[in-house]
Amino acid sequence: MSKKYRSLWRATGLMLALIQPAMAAEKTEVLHWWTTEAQSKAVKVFADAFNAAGGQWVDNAIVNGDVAKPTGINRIVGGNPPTVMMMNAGKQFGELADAGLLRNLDDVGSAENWKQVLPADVLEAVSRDGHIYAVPVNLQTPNWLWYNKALFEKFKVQEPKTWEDFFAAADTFKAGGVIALAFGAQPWQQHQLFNGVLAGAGGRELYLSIFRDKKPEATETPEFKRVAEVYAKIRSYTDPGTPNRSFNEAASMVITGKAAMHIMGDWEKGEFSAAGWVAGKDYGCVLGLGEQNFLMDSNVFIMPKVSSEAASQSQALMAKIMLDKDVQVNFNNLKGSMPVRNDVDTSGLDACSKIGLEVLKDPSKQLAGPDWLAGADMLNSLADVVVQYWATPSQTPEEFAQKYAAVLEQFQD
Amino acid sequence: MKQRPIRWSVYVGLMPAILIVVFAYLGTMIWTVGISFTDSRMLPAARFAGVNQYIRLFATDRWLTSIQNMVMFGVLMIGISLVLGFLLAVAIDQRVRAEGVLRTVILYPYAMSFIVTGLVWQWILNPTLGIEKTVRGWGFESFRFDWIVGQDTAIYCVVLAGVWHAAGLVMAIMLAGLRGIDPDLWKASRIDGIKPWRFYLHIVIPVLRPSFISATVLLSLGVVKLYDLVLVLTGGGPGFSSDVPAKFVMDYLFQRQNIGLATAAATTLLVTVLCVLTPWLYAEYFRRQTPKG
Amino acid sequence: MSSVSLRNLKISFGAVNVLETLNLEVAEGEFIVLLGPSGCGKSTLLNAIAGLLDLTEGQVFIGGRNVTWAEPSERGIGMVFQSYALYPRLTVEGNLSFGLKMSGMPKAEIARRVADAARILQIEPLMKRQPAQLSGGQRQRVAIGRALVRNASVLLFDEPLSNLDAKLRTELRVEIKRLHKALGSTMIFVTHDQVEALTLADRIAVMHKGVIRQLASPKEIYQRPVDRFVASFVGSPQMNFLSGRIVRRDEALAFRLDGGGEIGLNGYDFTHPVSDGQVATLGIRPEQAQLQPSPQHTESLEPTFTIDEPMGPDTLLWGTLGGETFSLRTTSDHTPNLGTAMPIYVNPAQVSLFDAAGERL
Amino acid sequence: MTTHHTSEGPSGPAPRRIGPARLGIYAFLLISALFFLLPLYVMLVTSVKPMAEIREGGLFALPSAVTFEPWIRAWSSACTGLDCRGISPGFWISVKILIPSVIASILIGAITGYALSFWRARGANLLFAALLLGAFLPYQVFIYPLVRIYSATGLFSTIYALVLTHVIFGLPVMTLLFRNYYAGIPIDLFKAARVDGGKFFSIFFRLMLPMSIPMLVVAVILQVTGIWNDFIMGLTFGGLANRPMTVQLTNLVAPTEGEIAYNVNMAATIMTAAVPLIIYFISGRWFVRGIAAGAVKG
Repeated sequence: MSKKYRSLWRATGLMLALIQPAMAAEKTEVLHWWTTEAQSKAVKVFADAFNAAGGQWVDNAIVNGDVAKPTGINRIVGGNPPTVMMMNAGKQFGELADAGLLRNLDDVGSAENWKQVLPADVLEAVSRDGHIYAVPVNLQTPNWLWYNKALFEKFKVQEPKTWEDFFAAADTFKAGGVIALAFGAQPWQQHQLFNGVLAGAGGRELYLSIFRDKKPEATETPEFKRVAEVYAKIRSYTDPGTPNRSFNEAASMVITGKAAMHIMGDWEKGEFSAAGWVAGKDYGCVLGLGEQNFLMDSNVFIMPKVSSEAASQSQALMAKIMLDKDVQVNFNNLKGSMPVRNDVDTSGLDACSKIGLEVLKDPSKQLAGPDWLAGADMLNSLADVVVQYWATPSQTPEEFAQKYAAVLEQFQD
Repeated sequence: MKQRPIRWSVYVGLMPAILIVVFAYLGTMIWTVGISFTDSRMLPAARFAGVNQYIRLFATDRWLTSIQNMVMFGVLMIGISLVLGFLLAVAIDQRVRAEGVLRTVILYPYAMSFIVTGLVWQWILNPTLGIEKTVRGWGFESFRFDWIVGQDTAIYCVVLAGVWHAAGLVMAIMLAGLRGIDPDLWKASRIDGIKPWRFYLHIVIPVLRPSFISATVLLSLGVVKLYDLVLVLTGGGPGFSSDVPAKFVMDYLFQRQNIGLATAAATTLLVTVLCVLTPWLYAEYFRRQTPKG
Repeated sequence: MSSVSLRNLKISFGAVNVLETLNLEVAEGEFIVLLGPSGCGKSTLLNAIAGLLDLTEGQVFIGGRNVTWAEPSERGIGMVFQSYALYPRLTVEGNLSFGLKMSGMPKAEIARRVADAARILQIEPLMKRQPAQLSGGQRQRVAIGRALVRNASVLLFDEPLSNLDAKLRTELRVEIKRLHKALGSTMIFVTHDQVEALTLADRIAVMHKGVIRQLASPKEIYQRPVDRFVASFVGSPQMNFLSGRIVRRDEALAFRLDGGGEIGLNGYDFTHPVSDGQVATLGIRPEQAQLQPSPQHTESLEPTFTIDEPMGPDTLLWGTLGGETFSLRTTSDHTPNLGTAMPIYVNPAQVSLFDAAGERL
Repeated sequence: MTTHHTSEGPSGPAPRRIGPARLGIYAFLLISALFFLLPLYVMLVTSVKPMAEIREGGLFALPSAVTFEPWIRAWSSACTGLDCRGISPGFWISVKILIPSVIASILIGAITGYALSFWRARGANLLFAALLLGAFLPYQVFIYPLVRIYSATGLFSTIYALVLTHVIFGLPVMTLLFRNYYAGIPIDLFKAARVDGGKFFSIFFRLMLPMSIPMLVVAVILQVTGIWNDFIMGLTFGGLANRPMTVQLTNLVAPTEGEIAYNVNMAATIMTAAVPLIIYFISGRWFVRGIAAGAVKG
């Protein structure tokens, strides 16, 4: 009989070996997708401060947010969560909170007096049913126009403030054989650009009636038509190599002087810094062509529910550290974004951040980012329409408006 | 009377397969189909939503485009690969010099992953880097070969890369088939004075029917699963003009966090494949099956 | 030496019944041949005895032990296959010892048994060779050897000779007969070759469509087949069948051929009562008729022969009788006139008569 | 399906003197060969050019100054995000995934094929049908639930998850391969082994497996190339820690900052293709047989 068992073992032993789970370390694992040089230097600020305060930071950086996010979510749902995980503010983590998978941070919030020190919109964006579920760590806007100062001087072009200025400048560059606008036609970049146009050329009211109120009829307005036309017109100022180009590739076109301008979020500064560029000297920045709105976006960290008391305490500590005044300044300086606290020393910020901060002081220029107002599903469906519009020069603004409205129609609550 | 003993060891041997079928295939399949009838978004939820996801799915341009692309890719890639592969096999079968080298050269792409295939063709087809740039560098300034950035043409780039990858396999299968043809048939045809092209058309192709079927089955397996190639070659773009169903599902599952819609799409694929497959599998493996001693 | 007893055996594959309620008792040391055309169920029956097939119903006893659900290796049997089924990549020695090793037998005992079998089968010089290096006859010897080393009390043969050429087949046939005499073990031998069956068997079981049609000694099978199937299956060339009727003639029975002619049936051993005018078939084996009359060969018929086939010791004559094919085997040297009708003579006690359903009368 | 040759060599009509038809055939073959070779040429040539030369001349020009520096960088120092260890970690991860996956999937496939071929088990046909379907169905049906199962069991992003996944999705073809192979083995051999006292596992390991060497070679080729070339499983289940080489390659070539180093990228691409290419070149005809055997036809 022993023979029988031996052969049985031979067959099943392998299966058993496969099922052995890998050992997971009981430390404070932080899952995020900040992996470029600038970003990881910024993350290190958090890590150092956390370790100095007695925590043990275990870095789990995943290159691509599209991979990292589902990985983390699956682990949370599967009951094997990271201790702390990066997220976008807004609706995205709502479903996790609703499912009772996230830790309520009200206790840390009230102890640290977040109500006073954080902008109301930001607090709103990290809350769900009046409870705080995420730690916002910065403020940024995706609708900066960055430009190569040397080229602007060479062609004697003035800094544009409106879309009309922009097109005039773009014509000059085009005529001079320089690519006017560096662009990467990846869906997220296309959608981000479009939303910038929506807020800048369409105006605050149109923007809110679409993302906040989800009104299909907003697409029938002349403002929307203008947005559609501006967006379509931008196409003619880009080069044929746009498909699938990443944002850093586009940034490098500005740096090398192949292209004059690039519309992108604050994180573009990381690329410029890496190339040794200085804000205001090598490159210039214009916030929100048109109405100069600040489309508030924020990176946040969520704390999944954990069973051990020690881990729970680490989470509280992490929340506290991330919003520490000094940490905020140091972190955002490196990250290229703005501190989310309104009571920190801003003297160390660069020229562009100062512009942003100035704009932020005016509540009428503050505009919640799309992520804060609408769910990912709706935004992605809109992005599909926008992407198709960009890729189909034969599509008229009217046709586009109809498709856009049809998506909004689907998401009436 | 003694009971008929159960041969446990047989079931122990089959246990991995049984577990895999029950849990990894059937279980997951049922789960996927089930979730497609809910309004799950980021998380699977048990809120029944009827066929809403399917209604939305078939109202989604991107899904319809991806289905259309899959069909187009399938027909073109299989068609061209079969024709090219067959012609290559016939040409090689004419006692050409350096046959071994030619065979090797034609087949090696099949050993490459779709990732490698996609990357290298992406470089070659990139207008600012590859063929277009090179030809312009030769002085033909107006030369255009920018299919990969064209809304209507990007899918042909996927077909091109697909044919490059698969034609060699068809050639190998066909060549084996040609070499298996009774040499007496050739002699008979020459005595009968049949022209070679007629002989190929009327005798060889019908004889090679099984080879054509095998090649078609093998290639069509790749069509439904087409994902990697599109991902690296065009990223589904420009826009979503070269999207395919597998990529659609993956995007909605992971990036878009719309599990309900993604599972509805996966279920649609599943049902389509089953409809095509079940009759064939039945005919192929079970109808003619006789009991074994 | 064990007896083998099959009781109410039934085997079906799905809806198809391969064996129908079959009973067979094989005595200790007996040589039984299962004979029948392909598809008659004889191999299925052998596999069932070996335990290689699951029974649908019924029981199998070997040596008085109920082995219905025992593993093949626990039944005390050895088996020889048509395709030899030698394990490739093992030497002859390896093939012979494979099963013994698997059962964990001590090495010395294995060596002794292998040596014995090799000696009996005269394959000692081949022990280090691989199956691929052996001739067909040598392979089959090794296959038999593999059955022998098991010291099995029952040996099963599944058409062991049909892959061999005619000369080897005869040689090995004799060898198996000698083996049976020497070992005295019970042997069950499946074949479709009637010569093997007639020469080897103590008893033959003629099978057809999953049923044993006749179980008897070779002599009885040949001379008194129980039905037309057995009569036609055994014997080469086939028995001549002539259709006609039983008639009463001068207070005795006679057989009147439809195609003309009549013979008296005096001396025929009827198994059933018959009636006047009953439709029947007359069976005459080619060697049961002769060209000259004798004291027993009294009844005559008049076929017309058209072809002669000299076969060495005897000659086959082919022709027709009343429109039906008729053949005759003769040792006579003088060739009859071909193409004209001529008388032949039969012994009524030797012929067979079958009723309309094919059963022996 | 097989590549057996008649010993008489090419069976086509005998060549006539070099006529137009003959020239046409050679021209067709030559152009086709160029088409198939083009990508390999581009990769090889570009991978040994300095960047300056690529900027100038595009992809197709022959290098004027050959440099192996891109190869060295691609292997050991090219950056994926912050990680500047080249593609070599991906290579070793692929190897780590490959070896147990190939062994386990072939072994389990062979046992299953053997059981289905020789042993009449209840429900075997059903099992076989389910396996066949499994070979054809799109992975997208299975992937998400599997992600959840792996997450819940802590297997997610471990080597084990990938090995298990390759076993799961390799099983149908492996089973079919071995089932068909064993169907060609005389059933008498199996019967003889049973009379000789063989049990399920002892017959498999002591008789069938040693007899399966030709099929094992085919299966190894099929699985090594298939698993090495896998992308979607590695991407979905490998997580950060266990990205196979294909996934790492896509990350590596995704431009991070500044100019795209095409020479490094192409060197990395060649390295990723190297394992299946080497298998192809050394196994030759077996490779075709292996791939064709995967065609789910016996």
